[in-house]
Amino acid sequence: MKARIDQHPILGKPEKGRPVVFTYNGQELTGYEGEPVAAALKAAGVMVHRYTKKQHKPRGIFCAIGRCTDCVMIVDGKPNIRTCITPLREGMEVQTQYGVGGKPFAEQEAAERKGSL
Amino acid sequence: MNQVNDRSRDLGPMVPQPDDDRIICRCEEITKGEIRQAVHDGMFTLTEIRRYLRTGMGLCQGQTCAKLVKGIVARELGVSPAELEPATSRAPVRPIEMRVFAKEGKGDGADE
Amino acid sequence: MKRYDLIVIGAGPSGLSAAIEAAKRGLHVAVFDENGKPGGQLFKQIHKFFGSREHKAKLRGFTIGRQLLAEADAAGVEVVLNAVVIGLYLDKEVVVRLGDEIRHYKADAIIAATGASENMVTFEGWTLPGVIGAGAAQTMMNLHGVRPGRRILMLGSGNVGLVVSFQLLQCGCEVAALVDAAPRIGGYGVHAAKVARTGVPFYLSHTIVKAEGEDHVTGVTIARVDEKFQFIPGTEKHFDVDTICLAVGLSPMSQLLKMAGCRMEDNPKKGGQVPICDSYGETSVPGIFAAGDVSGIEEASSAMIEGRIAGAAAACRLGFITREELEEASSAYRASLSQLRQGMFAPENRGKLLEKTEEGVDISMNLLQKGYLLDEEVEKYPGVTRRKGIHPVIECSQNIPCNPCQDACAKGCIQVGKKITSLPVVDGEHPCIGCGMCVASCSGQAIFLLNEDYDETSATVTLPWEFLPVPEKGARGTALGRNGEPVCEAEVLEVKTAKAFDQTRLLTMRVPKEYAMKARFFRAAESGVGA
Amino acid sequence: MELMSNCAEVIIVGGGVIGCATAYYLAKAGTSVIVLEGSDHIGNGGSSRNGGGVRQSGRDPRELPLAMYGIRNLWPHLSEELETDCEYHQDGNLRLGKTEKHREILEGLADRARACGLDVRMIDGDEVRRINPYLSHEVTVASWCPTDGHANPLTTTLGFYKMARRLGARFITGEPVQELRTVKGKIRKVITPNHVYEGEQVLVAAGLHSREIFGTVGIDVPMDGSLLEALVTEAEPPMFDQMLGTADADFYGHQTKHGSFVFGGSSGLEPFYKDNGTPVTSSRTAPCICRGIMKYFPDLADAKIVRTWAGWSDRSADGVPVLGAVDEIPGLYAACAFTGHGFGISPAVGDQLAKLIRTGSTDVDLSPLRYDRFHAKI
Repeated sequence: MKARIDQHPILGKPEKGRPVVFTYNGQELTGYEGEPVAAALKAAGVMVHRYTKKQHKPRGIFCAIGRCTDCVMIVDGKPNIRTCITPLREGMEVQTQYGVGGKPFAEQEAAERKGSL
Repeated sequence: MNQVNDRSRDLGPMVPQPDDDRIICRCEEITKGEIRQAVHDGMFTLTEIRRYLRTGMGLCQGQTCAKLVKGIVARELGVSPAELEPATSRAPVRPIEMRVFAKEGKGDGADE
Repeated sequence: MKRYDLIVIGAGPSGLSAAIEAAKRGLHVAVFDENGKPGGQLFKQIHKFFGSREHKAKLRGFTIGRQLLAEADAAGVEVVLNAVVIGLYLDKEVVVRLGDEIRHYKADAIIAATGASENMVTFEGWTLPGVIGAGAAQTMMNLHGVRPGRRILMLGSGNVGLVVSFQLLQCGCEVAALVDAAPRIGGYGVHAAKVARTGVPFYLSHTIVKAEGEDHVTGVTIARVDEKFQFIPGTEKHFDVDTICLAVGLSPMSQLLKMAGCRMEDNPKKGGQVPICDSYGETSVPGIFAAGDVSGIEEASSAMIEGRIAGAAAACRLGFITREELEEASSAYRASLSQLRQGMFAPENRGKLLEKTEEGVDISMNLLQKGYLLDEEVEKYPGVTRRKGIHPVIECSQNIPCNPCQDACAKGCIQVGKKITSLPVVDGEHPCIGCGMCVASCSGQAIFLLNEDYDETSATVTLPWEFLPVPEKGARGTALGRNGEPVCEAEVLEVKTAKAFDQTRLLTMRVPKEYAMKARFFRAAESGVGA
Repeated sequence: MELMSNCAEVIIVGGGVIGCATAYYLAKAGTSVIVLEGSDHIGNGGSSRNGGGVRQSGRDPRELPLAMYGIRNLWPHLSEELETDCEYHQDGNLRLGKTEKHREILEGLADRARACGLDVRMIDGDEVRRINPYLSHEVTVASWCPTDGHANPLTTTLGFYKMARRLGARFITGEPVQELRTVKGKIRKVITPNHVYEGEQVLVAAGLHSREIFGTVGIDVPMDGSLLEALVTEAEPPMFDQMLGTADADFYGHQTKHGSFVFGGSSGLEPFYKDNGTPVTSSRTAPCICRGIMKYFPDLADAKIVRTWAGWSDRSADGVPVLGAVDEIPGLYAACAFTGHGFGISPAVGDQLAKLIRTGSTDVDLSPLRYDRFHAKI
């Protein structure tokens, strides 16, 4: 079963913007312009949006309306972007967020160790 | 408001529970056990819990966990959740970038 | 500073209704909504609404949303989208984020119609990706055209849980089970029945032990709970699911009102922290009103009326109408509102176990526990009768405020009467012409057309169909009972569509005569729904 | 429930950081204490609404010794002592300037502080940016005090409370004190709408309310209120550890351990703000603070504000607190009028007041902060 609904018994064919290409952790994906980044990621099968700061646990879409802020990611270099209410644009760079950073924790820790030397 | 609240009230010992390690505040990753311990440390109001532990102080400002925290604190204190005053609501009710907050538009018409 | 007569916060059902009512009376009104689309939750509501004609019953939520928007437009309401109200300050000042700046506005009256937010429950693994709110599921599937998952477990049997489960089925997801810690289903029995007949099992007095999976949900374990909601060891059941959907109630989103200094109360009957309001929705701060879920959780139909009352009251406060005109308008709205607040699901009956309907018929405990009426009890209800030729069978067994079936029958064959919570009665005196309007207009999908004398050996059952694919005429498959279990073979004779049916198709299947009162759903030989 | 006595050796009026700290040091020394807090929450006034500076530089020489005493003797081990992470960082304070006028202000402050023995020096823009590379090139001068820092006022206040409570100090919230009364010429009774408490000594540390409470025994402390505001951002990656302020007092603040930035500032209209019964923010102040911050930290433009708040500051007539014994009424002590900079010195105030109450003497000379120091100008 695909994640995208092509035809709905009540709503018919979903209205979508034009297809656009964006990147997710450097990998090219296609979504529709104007739909939430989170919807495009969900359609592409991406479940994990970020790993938490303290416990390094995965998080994804939870409320989908911009309240819970669980789905935040790094978008175009900026952390803590609520992907469920951020419209997708051509060429957007979307990255998994680790704590508040864009690099996996091991790399962040290595960089910190280097910095403190 | 302004209910006399004696903080030396005996709550009995803090008895560990099997789900004490469960995350309650998703933003700040605060567990049920931490909340329960805070009550035993004297934090009897939701405002104090919030200031002491940061529950509800993260990105979502408690929109997800407020009711859950309230339930846990009420149980620990042995009162009804309705007796606990929720923490104050403050602007901005949605996170807002500094550059946006800093820019005050003319405000002479919403559609311009 | 830009000043309006009235600023409404939230363009959902109550906010739009309030704005319309005020603007019609000459107020200069702006509605601010943080979303890119107006209508609040209405555009996610793809089911037909309950109530009567004046409550916009039998219209789908999104249709009501479109009507309200058109009405607002005609009344001259300024609806401003992507307008995030970030604060409600002293002296009725509203600060709004618009694009990359903020704006300060003042108004002589403010109506907060900010709606509700979802409650959550915790269990082991509840933070895993794949555990989502029911609202999130609705948003993804009905607004963004993306399925929330493949196989889903729903927690919560209130109307939201039931309606969203059905919507998940409609968009092609599988619902593995519907679970609730309460011993009885919280929502309307008809909503439960339409889910149950597709084969979704209900587990009442059960709740989630844990969500399983490393990086995202791969399964879930539930277990039975005792009266104190403690797990009973040994009752665990596992389901392979990729999504767990939480529908455990709503809380008023009243932060702005609290910030504005309105007196608040914690009222469990209203779902949480609400402003203390008078009967027009005015809070303790003169000129600040609340309408809809923010002042107490109810259905959208009630929210619309509360909005109308608050809008008229704001008009009166600002001198656009007289007190008498307000009384006249609001007394009609109050009457309409009190109709919606009657019946088994009335606020005062919340949490009560009612054993009899208003008519004195036993309420089905099986419906409350399993989601469907038993074959042997269905004929107790006044809408279920047997007679020669084609006739409606109305499996409506609870007093809920709803009467479109009565309006739908041009022949007067269906009677609800003056009290809209009464169970519909099928009147044998009047002929049924088999038009199917009642089937399509029943918001609870509880009406079937039966012809028990189709031929020597078979009967026909006509049922509402809102799934894809639509079975072809001549398709063969299995008829399912109210509990979703196969009961007999079935053949599709006809699938009717009509504009008046509003996207509901009428599927007529032929079944052996003896199953006419049992067969309530169709599963094509190779199909998905209910599989 | 067991009825507890309403008598103690010391009654403290006000459950803010000053009241909690004093209660802690008293309880630690074995003195019995009752703390009465008028609001529903411990630390509900300025204690939970300030910017968290633990600073010596920029202080008036009259209170500087107290600040230096605390930083030398108390702050370094406070987290351990209170079994609470007070998030104390001693990474210096930069007081920033952009103009010649700013330089003059900063030099004046630095000279006075050096005269009291504090290590604080003037540095140029380049050195400022070596210390904090995120500061904009508009910054051309700063004073630098390496021994200053910041801490978390919320956890510090509640940490003092937690430990004082654990040591037996009795705290009661929702008990607004209406009146003090003397018995036979000595302070004795503390009256609330619900109860009468009795103590041999009474400390009034009730912020702005102190004035009306002192008024009931005929003492006046000249002060007024100013509604100050602060804001906090979402958590950001770690950027810098210093406490910051400006010559112009546009804003002050720091990055917390949690990653969020806490900044305070002013719009200039503070003395004229009103509230609706609880301190509320003005719609004009936070935008103004944001503009101030962005001039110094262009990189923070995208940081999201998650919360703003306001708090009444108890401003004294001459800008420094009123501390010590109220000689006219034996047994009565004052700790109020902190004028928006009480948090950093709160452990020292608590420690010294406890000593004063118990022994009659202090390590730091509190006499410049006496309650009766205010005189007409001619």
